Amino acid sequence: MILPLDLILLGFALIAAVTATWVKDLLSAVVLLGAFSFFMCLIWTEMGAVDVAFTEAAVGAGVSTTFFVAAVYNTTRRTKD
Amino acid sequence: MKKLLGIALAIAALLVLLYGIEDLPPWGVSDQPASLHVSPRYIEKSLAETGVPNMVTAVLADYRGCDTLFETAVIFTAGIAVLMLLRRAMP
Amino acid sequence: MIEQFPALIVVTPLIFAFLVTMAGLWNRKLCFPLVLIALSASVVFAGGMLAVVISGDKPIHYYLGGWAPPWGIEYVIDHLNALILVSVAVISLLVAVYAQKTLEQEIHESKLPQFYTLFLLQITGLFGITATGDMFNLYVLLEIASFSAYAIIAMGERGADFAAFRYVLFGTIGACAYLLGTGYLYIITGSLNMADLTPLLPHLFYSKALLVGFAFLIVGIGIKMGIFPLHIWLPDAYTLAPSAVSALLAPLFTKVGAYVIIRIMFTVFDPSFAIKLYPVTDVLGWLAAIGILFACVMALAQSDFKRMLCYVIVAEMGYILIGLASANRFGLTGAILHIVNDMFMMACLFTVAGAIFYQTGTRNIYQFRYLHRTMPIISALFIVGALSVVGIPPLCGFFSKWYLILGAIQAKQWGLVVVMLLSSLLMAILFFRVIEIVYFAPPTDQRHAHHKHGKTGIVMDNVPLSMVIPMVLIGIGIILLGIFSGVIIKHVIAFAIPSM
Amino acid sequence: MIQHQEDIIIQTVCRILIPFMQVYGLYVLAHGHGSPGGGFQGGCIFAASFILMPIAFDLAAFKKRFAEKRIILLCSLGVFIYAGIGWLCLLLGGNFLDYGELSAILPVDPVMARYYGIAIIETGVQITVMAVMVSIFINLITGGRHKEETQENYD
Amino acid sequence: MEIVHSATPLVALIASLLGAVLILLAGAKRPNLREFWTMAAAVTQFSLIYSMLPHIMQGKIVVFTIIELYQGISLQLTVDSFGMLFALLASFLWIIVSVYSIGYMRTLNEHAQTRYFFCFAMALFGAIGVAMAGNVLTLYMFYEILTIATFPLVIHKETTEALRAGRKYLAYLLTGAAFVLFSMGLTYYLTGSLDFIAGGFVAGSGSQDLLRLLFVAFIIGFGSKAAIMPLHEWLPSAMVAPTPVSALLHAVAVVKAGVFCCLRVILYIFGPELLMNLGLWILLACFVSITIIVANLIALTQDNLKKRLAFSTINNLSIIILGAALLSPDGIRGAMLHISFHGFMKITLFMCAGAIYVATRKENISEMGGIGRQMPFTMAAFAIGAAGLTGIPPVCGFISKWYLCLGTLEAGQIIFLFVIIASALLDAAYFFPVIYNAFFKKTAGKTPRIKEAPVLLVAPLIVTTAFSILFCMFPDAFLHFFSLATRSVQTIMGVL
Amino acid sequence: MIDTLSTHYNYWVFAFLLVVGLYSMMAKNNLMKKLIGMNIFQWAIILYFISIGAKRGAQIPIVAGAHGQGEELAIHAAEYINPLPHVLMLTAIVVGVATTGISLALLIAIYKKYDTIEEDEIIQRLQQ
Repeated sequence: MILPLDLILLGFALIAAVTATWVKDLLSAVVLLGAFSFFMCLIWTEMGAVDVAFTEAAVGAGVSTTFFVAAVYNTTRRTKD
Repeated sequence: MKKLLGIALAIAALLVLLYGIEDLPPWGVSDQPASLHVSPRYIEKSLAETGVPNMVTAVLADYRGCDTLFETAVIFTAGIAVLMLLRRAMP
Repeated sequence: MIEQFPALIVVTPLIFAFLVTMAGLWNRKLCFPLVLIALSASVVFAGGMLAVVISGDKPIHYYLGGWAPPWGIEYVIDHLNALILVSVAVISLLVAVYAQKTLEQEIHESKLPQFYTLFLLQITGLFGITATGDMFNLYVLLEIASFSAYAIIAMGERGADFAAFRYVLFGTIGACAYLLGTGYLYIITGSLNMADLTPLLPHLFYSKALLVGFAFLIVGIGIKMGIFPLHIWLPDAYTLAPSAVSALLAPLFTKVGAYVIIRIMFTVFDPSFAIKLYPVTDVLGWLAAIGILFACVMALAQSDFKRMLCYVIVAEMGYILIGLASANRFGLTGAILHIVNDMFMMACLFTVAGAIFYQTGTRNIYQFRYLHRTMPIISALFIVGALSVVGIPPLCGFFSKWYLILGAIQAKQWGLVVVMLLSSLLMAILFFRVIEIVYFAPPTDQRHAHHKHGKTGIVMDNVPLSMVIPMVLIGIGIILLGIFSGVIIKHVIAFAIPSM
Repeated sequence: MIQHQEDIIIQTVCRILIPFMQVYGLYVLAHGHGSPGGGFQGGCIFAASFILMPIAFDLAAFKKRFAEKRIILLCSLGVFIYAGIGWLCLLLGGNFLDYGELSAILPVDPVMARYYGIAIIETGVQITVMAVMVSIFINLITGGRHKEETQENYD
Repeated sequence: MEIVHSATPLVALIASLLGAVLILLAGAKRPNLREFWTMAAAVTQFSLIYSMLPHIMQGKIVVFTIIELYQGISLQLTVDSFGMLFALLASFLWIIVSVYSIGYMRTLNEHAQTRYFFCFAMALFGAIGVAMAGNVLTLYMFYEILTIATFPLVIHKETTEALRAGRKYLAYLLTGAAFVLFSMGLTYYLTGSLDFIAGGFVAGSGSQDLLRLLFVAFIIGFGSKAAIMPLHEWLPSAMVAPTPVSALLHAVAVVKAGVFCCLRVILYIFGPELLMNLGLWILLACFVSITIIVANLIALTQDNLKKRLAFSTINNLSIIILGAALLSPDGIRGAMLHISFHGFMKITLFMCAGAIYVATRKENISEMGGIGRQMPFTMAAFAIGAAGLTGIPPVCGFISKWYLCLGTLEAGQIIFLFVIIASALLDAAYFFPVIYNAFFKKTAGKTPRIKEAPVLLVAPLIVTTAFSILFCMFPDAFLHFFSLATRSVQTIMGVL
Repeated sequence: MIDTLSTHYNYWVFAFLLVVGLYSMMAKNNLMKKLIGMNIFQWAIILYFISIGAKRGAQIPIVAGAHGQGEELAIHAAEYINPLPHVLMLTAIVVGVATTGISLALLIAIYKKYDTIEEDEIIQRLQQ
């Protein structure tokens, strides 16, 4: 647990989360969500929760993002907000 | 309207959360209740009691095996649900 | 064997859910018998546990995996949840029998195995929520129940998928809020077991974190059970769902949520926390009061029968909260009794709605004119259910209302008393409006025709017996629950109430 | 998706990658006892390998191996293994999921019986997770419009 | 007081419930069987209740606990002398009204007769239950059953007007029931008991103001059924119902049950002593006095015979409550006697109105010129009944009014004596034109031809007329109303 | 409240993440955005739980090199990170993915039926 690393990762995660809800392109939003998941994964590794981080990498950042992409593929990329 | 409601709700939730933060144990200390009450047994005994060095696996699959069973059932539910929702009716 | 019942009652429907899936791949006709077997077994298990609990006067503890709490997960069956389990088991069995025919009409045949699987998983979740003694385990089971609910609700008519989507959003907020509340309890106590938390919490009653955690727990469960300001998802979801689904979910899911609130407020937390330390019960009481009036008025504005009933559910939830708000023996007796009674009443009304839809294809109450000519039994059952909700003795709805009023009087909450009385009048208006149409509003073209032939034979319902019989049983249940409410209170509820 | 597009690079990479991913998935499962990993993670990796198949080749090729019925069967089989072990423990006289009781049928002491019990249920979890993830993905990516080879004339 | 534990009250109750079920099963296809069940249930019920009379006359009470509900609450049937009085009245008149309704419904070839007879039996189930209820909860239960069972009878015609009347009926009665529910809860909270005790049981259990509130809530609750003045609106509207129903509503079941409940509240929950201390009786007495006078004045203006009778009913019910509110032994006795005697007389009048309607389809008094010569028996009975209500001997109304007057003197409240006398004069004022019209006014045109209603309609009203006269000569004959009332007064006041 | 910032900063981040998720679930009009908000919401809670388990200077909860050795090793609770929150969150993550799966399936079903995933347009089309 290193404070600067903590802060940087948490900050990145926060930024990723906010931008994911912000951007108008859904595919970008989904990818940003994947990035958010990935930062979370790093944070947890850094906190010592290796199992959770592993799961997060496989499930959250991997499968979940795939699902989202699949859904965007099947619906639309455009959004008003 | 919806935005205003969302903002109001979000601010309310934020205030409630921040109000509660004060009384949480500081991050990373090892003598917080969460680390003292139940978990020591998992850490100290799980290897002896289950033979599994990875405590998370031991707790996940054995001590709290019931959770995991239902969690698997949750996945199963999701699978069946998606199948039922999206699959068009077969003749 | 009987000591294994707490696990069996949860696991049997689960295992049968997988069996149904597998059997469905092979032969779809096998699914329904399997569901019946699983649910009958559950009724036996639940009844057995209730008998044991009543005769033994102490709760059954069951350690899953053989690990003692607080390390392992524990199922505790005491008077309170044994009663709820029995009601859930009985209602779900009856609704399952009832559901068979409506499903044939409303759901494509190829989806039936999956549907039955989710149906069983739903019931697994409800049993588990009721039986478990572990906060986190409750979350997981809540999610099973919710997931299956999302999916089977979405199988309904036009708009059901969107209603289900909103339900997913709200349900996830609810479940996550519950999880967060559990997290707050965990971080300051280090335990997840309900029985273990009980002695740990009173030292921390002044902790802000505990208060926040409690708030999240209540909000989370409140969303799932649809108490007043958090009920927004409920009317759409339950109205548009297939008849069988609303007949299962509407009586059971919300009431199980009410059970969880009672469990958390009065077993996990000391009653003094929510009553004396913080005015939680008062706040809930006023929410309930506003909610009841709001729901009654909204129900009056509906012409869709099922949507009207959905608002009635919101009002009934308000009654249960009033019981909690009065926070004395009477109030809690009323609340617990009302959980059981309301399961039967709502099951009755929603099955009636389904049966009417099955035969006539409409849910608009203004098209129910003179329905009793073509559906005499169903109409009679509707009368039973409706009068019970209005609170006419000796039907069961009256007795719970009576204890709730006693509780509110004892707590000197005159406002709540007035609201309860007023709402029962509103309910009367609500239901007599429909009764009038069903019984006394002949279709205009027939008005003179039947006057001439006073002895026209009655056409019996076209609803198949497999639907009518469970409905009749539920109706009889309403009457019996009313007459024997004293027995239930004396032998079960009296022990289920925490000492104040 | 999934139009049949011949892309030699992707196909080749996938052909090489898929077996390794599957081995890795099994490794994660088997090593879950001593290092991070277990049924969920292994299952997801396994699922990822299968998800690559329809992406790189086409759905029909994938369907040949994984008919929908088979996937459903695997879904329920995994949980069934899990719950079945629980039942087995129950039948052997212990509580539900009390793997220690497995020592009655396995030639080991109760502690090691728990060890193996965990291994078995993790396998079950892996099967379910793998099958469900694949099934969800297939349904999401096609919007439920994929064909079964047994019903070519339909649709 | 000696207690006899016996299941007879329950069996008597179940007789009508079972009757209702059998009526339903017989259905529209077998009208004879259906009406046989009606009669059988009525006769069985009456004989079972009558069989308990000896116990009551010996000063015992018959008790049967159906089921224990909670500490101090049970569903309990208790037959004491007052309850017996009402139960006898209701079950006896049910037999007569049954005969009458069979004639009425068949002659008019009404629709939905099965529902009619079913609800009739259910209403009697409720009414007898009210009579035999041993505590407030049981009373409330049967009270609600009575309300609900009467609703389909009120809107039997299914016309818009009938539906509106039915809504009004429910609105008033269910609101009243809500008040009762509230006061019942309060009573239980204050005393921990709900059992009726002669002379009251709530004394000293709460502050005076709380008890006043309780009393007012009770009276508003039951008063809605007893049609005390601001709450009477539903009753005239409910006249759209078929005449036997109106007879049942006004003479026996519904409004009498309301009055019966009011008396239960006054005498068996609060008790004369407490009410005297609270000073509420005078308020109640003033209220009902206003009702008496105003109802009579309104009755004068009504042209519809049934509506006129309805306002007469409102007046008489209030007289009964006035008698009880005076809290003097004779007043109470008069009130109790008036419950039963008014029942006999008013049912006669309603059956006359029904018979006229069946024979001539006339409902308005102004159209009834010369009808007395067409229907001599009917109108003679009407005249006797009207005379009785006015208080002219030798009809039984005289006896009850006599005791009521004695009661006012006993209580030292001369003003209420004038109220009663004034009401009698007004009674005469609105009944006399009817009789005059019927016998002495010429019909326009044709010579009158004797055309009585069918015998099934006329016979019952002659029987009740005969009883009305009999009870004046021998107030204690056959049904022993006089001794029952006397005994009730004894148990309540301890003196005579 | 502010003085807790140095010792509780990850809880602060958790609170903000949660609120971002909540806001986006409530206020966004696009259903996909709502789902993204839902994911953030869930992941914030997971962050909170993992933070509970963290211990400064402790090892990850795996006994190194202990395969099959059993009881000889003396293990002290303070040396290892609390594994329980990790277990809970493994479950929660999987539940989260399952939620995502179901809601995306619903989303696609909705898109197929109404040809849009904007909430107001769907409501409009439902009312037609």
